[in-house]
Amino acid sequence: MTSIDEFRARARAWLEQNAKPFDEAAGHDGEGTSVPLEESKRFQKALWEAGFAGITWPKEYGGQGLGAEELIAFNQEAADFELPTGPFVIGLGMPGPTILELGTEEQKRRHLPPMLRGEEIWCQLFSEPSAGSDVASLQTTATRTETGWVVNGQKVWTSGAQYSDFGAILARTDPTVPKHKGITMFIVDMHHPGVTVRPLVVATGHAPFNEVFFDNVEVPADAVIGEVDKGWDAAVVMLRNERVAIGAGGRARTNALGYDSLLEAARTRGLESDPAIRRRLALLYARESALTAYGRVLHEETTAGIQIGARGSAAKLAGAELALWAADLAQDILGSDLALGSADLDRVVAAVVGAPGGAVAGGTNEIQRNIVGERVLGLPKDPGVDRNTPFNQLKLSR
Amino acid sequence: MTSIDEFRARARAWLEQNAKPFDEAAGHDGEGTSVPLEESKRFQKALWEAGFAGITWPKEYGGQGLGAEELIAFNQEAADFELPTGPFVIGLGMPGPTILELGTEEQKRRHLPPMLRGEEIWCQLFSEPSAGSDVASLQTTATRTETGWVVNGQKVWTSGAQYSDFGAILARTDPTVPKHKGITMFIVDMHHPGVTVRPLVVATGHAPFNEVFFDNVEVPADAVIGEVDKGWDAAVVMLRNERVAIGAGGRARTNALGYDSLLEAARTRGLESDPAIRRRLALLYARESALTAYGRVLHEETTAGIQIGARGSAAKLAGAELALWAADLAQDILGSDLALGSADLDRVVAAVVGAPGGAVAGGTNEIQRNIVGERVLGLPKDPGVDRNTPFNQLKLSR
Amino acid sequence: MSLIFTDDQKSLAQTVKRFVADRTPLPKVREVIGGDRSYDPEVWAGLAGTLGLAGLTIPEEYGGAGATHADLSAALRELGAGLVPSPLLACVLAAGTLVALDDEEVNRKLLPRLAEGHVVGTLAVSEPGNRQWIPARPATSAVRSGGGFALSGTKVAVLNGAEAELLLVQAAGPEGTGVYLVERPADGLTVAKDDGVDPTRGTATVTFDGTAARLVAGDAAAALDHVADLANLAIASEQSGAMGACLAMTTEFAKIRYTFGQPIGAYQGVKHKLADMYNLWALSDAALREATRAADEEPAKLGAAAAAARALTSQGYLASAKNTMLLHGGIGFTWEHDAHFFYKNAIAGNVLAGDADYQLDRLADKLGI
Amino acid sequence: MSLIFTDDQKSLAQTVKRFVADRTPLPKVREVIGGDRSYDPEVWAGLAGTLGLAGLTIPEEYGGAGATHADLSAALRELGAGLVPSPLLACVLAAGTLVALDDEEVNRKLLPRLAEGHVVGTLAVSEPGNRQWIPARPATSAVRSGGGFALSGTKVAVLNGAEAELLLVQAAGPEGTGVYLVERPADGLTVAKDDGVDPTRGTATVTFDGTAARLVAGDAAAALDHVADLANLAIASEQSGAMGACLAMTTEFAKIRYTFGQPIGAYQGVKHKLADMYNLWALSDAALREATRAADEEPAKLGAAAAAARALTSQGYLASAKNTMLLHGGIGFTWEHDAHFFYKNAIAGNVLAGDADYQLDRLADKLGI
Repeated sequence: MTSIDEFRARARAWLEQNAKPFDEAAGHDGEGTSVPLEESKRFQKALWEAGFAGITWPKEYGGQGLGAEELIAFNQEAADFELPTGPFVIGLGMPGPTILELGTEEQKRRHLPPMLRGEEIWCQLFSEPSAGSDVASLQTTATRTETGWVVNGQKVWTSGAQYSDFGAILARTDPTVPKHKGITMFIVDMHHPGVTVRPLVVATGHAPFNEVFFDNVEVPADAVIGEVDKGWDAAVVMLRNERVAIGAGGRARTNALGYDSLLEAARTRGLESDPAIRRRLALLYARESALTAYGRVLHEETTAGIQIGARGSAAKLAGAELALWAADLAQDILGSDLALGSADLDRVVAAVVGAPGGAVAGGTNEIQRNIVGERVLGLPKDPGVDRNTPFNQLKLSR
Repeated sequence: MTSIDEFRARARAWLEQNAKPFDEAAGHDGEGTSVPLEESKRFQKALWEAGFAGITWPKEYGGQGLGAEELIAFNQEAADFELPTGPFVIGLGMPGPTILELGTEEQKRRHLPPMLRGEEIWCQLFSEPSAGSDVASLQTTATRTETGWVVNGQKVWTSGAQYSDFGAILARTDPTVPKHKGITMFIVDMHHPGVTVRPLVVATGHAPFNEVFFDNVEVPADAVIGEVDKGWDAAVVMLRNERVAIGAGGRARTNALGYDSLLEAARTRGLESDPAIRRRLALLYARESALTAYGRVLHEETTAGIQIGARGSAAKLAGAELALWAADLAQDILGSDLALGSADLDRVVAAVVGAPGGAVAGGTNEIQRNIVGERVLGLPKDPGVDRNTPFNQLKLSR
Repeated sequence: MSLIFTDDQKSLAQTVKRFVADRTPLPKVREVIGGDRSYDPEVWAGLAGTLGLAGLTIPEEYGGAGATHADLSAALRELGAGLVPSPLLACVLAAGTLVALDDEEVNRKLLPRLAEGHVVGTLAVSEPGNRQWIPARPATSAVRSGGGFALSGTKVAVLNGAEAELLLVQAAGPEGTGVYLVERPADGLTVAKDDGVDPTRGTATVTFDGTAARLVAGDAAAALDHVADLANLAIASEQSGAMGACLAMTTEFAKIRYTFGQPIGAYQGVKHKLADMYNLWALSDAALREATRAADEEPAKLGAAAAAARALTSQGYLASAKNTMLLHGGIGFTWEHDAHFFYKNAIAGNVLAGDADYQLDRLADKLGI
Repeated sequence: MSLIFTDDQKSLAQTVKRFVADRTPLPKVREVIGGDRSYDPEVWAGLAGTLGLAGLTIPEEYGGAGATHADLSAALRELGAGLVPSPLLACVLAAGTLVALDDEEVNRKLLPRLAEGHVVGTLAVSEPGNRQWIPARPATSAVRSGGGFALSGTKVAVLNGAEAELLLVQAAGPEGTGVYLVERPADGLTVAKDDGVDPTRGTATVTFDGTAARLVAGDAAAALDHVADLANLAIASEQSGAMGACLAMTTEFAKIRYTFGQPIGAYQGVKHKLADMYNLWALSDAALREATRAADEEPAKLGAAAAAARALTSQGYLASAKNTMLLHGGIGFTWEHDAHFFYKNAIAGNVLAGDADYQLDRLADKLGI
């Protein structure tokens, strides 16, 4: 038995003892956890104690110091279980790796271990009402004080802000230079009295995100991640991780617009033998499998040291387009049940209504197409996109 | 009986005596006439003598001096017949109306009557190898001489050049000003020894167009249509007519990718009762009918004095998209017959292969979408599209 | 008749548009759909009475205005553009069914009340587990009882089923399939409002358990077939208006929303999608004009033309509403923005009174494929 | 096994690519397809012999290289990218049929000759008027005659039917459906080359009239079902390569073609279509890698994976080739430009060895829907 096989067996054994097997029959709204926060924290701590949190992170910051192969092995085994680790996904997926790459030694020692042990939850504070795809046009400001900085502004689309302890925030620190050059990334204490979190209700009627308001929120000088006015570089690191995470979906069994779910919906209505529906279900399977395989190719290339570059955007785009396509199929399968409503359909209906939101989150399809066109295919940049005008002379949304 | 009804009855009677009824069973390649040129000329002359050529054109230039209602009535009746007037469509549809609007009194008296009588055939010489959608970036030059101008350059996609007597050509007369401002439109004698016409074979294997080379072709000073360096204004008049003409198609029975043709192809293969094919045929009918109705709306609005503006581009775009969609349906109906080939399918196969060409002719779909977006919806112009740089400083295709 | 609007139609459309803007703008619609009733009775009184929409196409002999289908279509476009919750569609279909059946006695009694808008009528045809909008063989049955009939069965997706006082119910009776009239209040009638995806459309499931009913004389199959055409015309009209609203809203947004230093409408990625939305709207609206023209002057062509128009508007609206959400980015996905109401209305409208396949099958039938 | 290419596969692909560029670039292909034969025998000798492609996946015991399906796929991508006319596909399917049937005597005699590329073999299954690639019940019949069989019937879309010396023919025989071997020259055999839309693919209609044949022992149904998977792998490989070529050609053009003062690739109208073409290629190629992986190490998953890959590459290639023509504008529509050869290859490839519905039905079968 190789060390990988051994690791895998150990993970499997631990999961079988400590996690609930995945239950296909159970409802999965796909919009955050329905598990109490304390239980999530307890589980994350146990995961860490068993040696399965921060698998690829260095030991000195609480990680396990292992390789990508172990991580893949663990994730493959974990796919058969329900892990109540939702609240930690953002912190461990985005701010965590960014601090690991760009943070000071002190930041790493202070923040990474409690993140891994489930003691502190993080959120990411980038998007603003007038700065969506064009994150760099953000208007939240951080002004220097004697001891550090004071932050004012509004963020939006923030997952988990309501229970987060810290956030990684982008703020404008110099409005007189081009927009990418006057931004800084900070660690902000979400418990500061100037921070107000308000749930953001979306089209589905749920509130999976928040608006976050910053009113004279002080942050110390050592809260800068990376360098002052170099926040865009840090953001690029973080957004790269985000797009890979979003696109990697594929045949997740929790996906209400996935093959398994829609096959079931068709069977319930006796439609699985309708030739046209049957072919569309087959095509859905094919497209899902292709997306999974593409994610695996990117993963294997990363493991083999091949740069995947902007191809994470290709995966994100493909995932969003597939969801929109599957939403059309879902509608044709559900037929008038959509108009009538019924409890067993809530998940699918919410997913149909939510599909455009999924396509927009993390950058619209248009933005992803631009990224694929320019950075993967090497096409010329859009004419008229000006990277040199000082921020305070830019035209912004009215 | 109103005068319109009377006119209509007279037209019908004449057509019944002089034209062949439309024969659905006959092959229609849709790519020009299969009738000898002399017969076309004879027919056009008879049409004129009977009072049905130039229906809306002024009497002093050989027209009938009637209104749009008479023209519509005639066209409706003519739809049931095969009129061998192909070689005259361009002249009467584009250069003719342009001369009528912008030409000198002398030009009108010299050129319009022989055009109507079928004695002289015209072509349109705009596109160049490096100036397709962006016609104004054309590189053919006209240089002043003592007596007029001398033209050098190459045109492409010219229908009917091989039998044309005259052409309306755009040439650059001032390269030091922005591209739209240094162009002039001329009447050029296609029999000049410096004019070389070469057939252009396209993807279908046919040669419905030509390349035309101009090598020191002299044109007299009075051959300018409109004003010197104002040729772009004349071109806009002419292109507006072109787009309306191309988009108006709809349910033409000669259309190999039309409902009638594809229903027949499905019936031959026993596929018309396949539920999915049957629905797609129904949708084809719906889309064709909608395009016909839209063309009729534009026509009625024009008649009622309402400006249709750039909506001709919407119709052209819709027609091109419909043809591409129908080409997909045709392929699914034909199945492996496409690979095998058979004489009775040649028309449909040629139309499938030709569909992308139809979408490109007269401006790509992207150009039409820009026109609809900017001129119909009032969206801002593309960033970076520069209308002010002198032509000789512009970046052109390598 | 022409395919372009008459001055009267323009004026009617303008009047309705103003009414919608003044009395039932979208913030008001949000309040209504959060409440108990599926529409605002005062708004309905205005639409039916003041504007005369309830009786617009009812023949003059029965107290209506005897206007054309094209006239009604012009008004419905404006209501669709404003997502106005109202029982107009239900009433139009109920009145249309009665006119088509032509039971003189019933018509004399009911049509004037429908024309005035004093009573809400609706049609109950669809049944659970049957994907046909109008079942070929309804499971709902009518048996003789006293001097009339007693109905038993369940009808779904009944427009304004919770509020309608007159229900025209398709049922299998002793002499074949017929249309039966139930007047509320009635015993043995239970109504459950649907909790469907579109909150602007108040449909309900109606269950009959020995409910007293009267058989409306006339050719039920022919009348319901004609009513399917009327439903297609009416729904296509609302959808065309709603598509136009989506297009206008998104075009406006594309002019004022900046990204990367340019209004987003300057980028072809947005501009070309809007051009496609324009074409979806322009062509399906042209098909709708052709269908109302056929309804008014060439009835033999109505079936195909109405199904064609409906197939195009339903699909076009769904695509346009989806793009409205997508092109608005995150903002369009918030509850606070109106885009999702259009999207949900398009989703539900696509399967209302027959889904896309139903319309295309109907079109193919009418074309004789 | 991994989904990323091994060094050996990269090196094989590079060798084939160089061979194509040197020996059979597109101007050369134009000459070949204008001629009488459907391929250039010298090019075929190079591919089969020098490069060893004919025997690549034939087991070593029969003179082949015993390489993996992923290896063959890497080579076929390059041939697809160059639209190289060759009987390789026909030979791969013929050899695959024999290996799957496993008639020891026949294999010993024929496979080494196929492996060397000294003989061209092909599979004859499709029949006129039947939309199934492999008919469930072939109309072609085999009756006992002398020591062997006599075949009668017509097979269509036979790859390299005009040139193949060995034909493996599906026919209904005395003991059910079997695969019969016809060796040319043979009496009662007529071949008519197809005049199909794609000049790079030399198919033919083959008619048997009492043609002498030998029954190849083995489970014909199972073998042909497996060969359908091999056909899907091979065609998907060619198509993936061709899609990549379309993408590269159009991307390059978008960088150097200027309109309105900008390279057309700077406009989102072009850029976004190219991004979509990239995704069509990247995802269907990933599906293909998964399918060759299944073929090599998880045969139970091959059927679904191969049909899925084929459905995606065929549709993706058709869309990409169409966009290649559209994005090249008028230039792409000229005979002189290569775009139309890809477009025609995509059109014909989409229905080769089973059309889109056939593949999706097959996938649904394999998934147990």
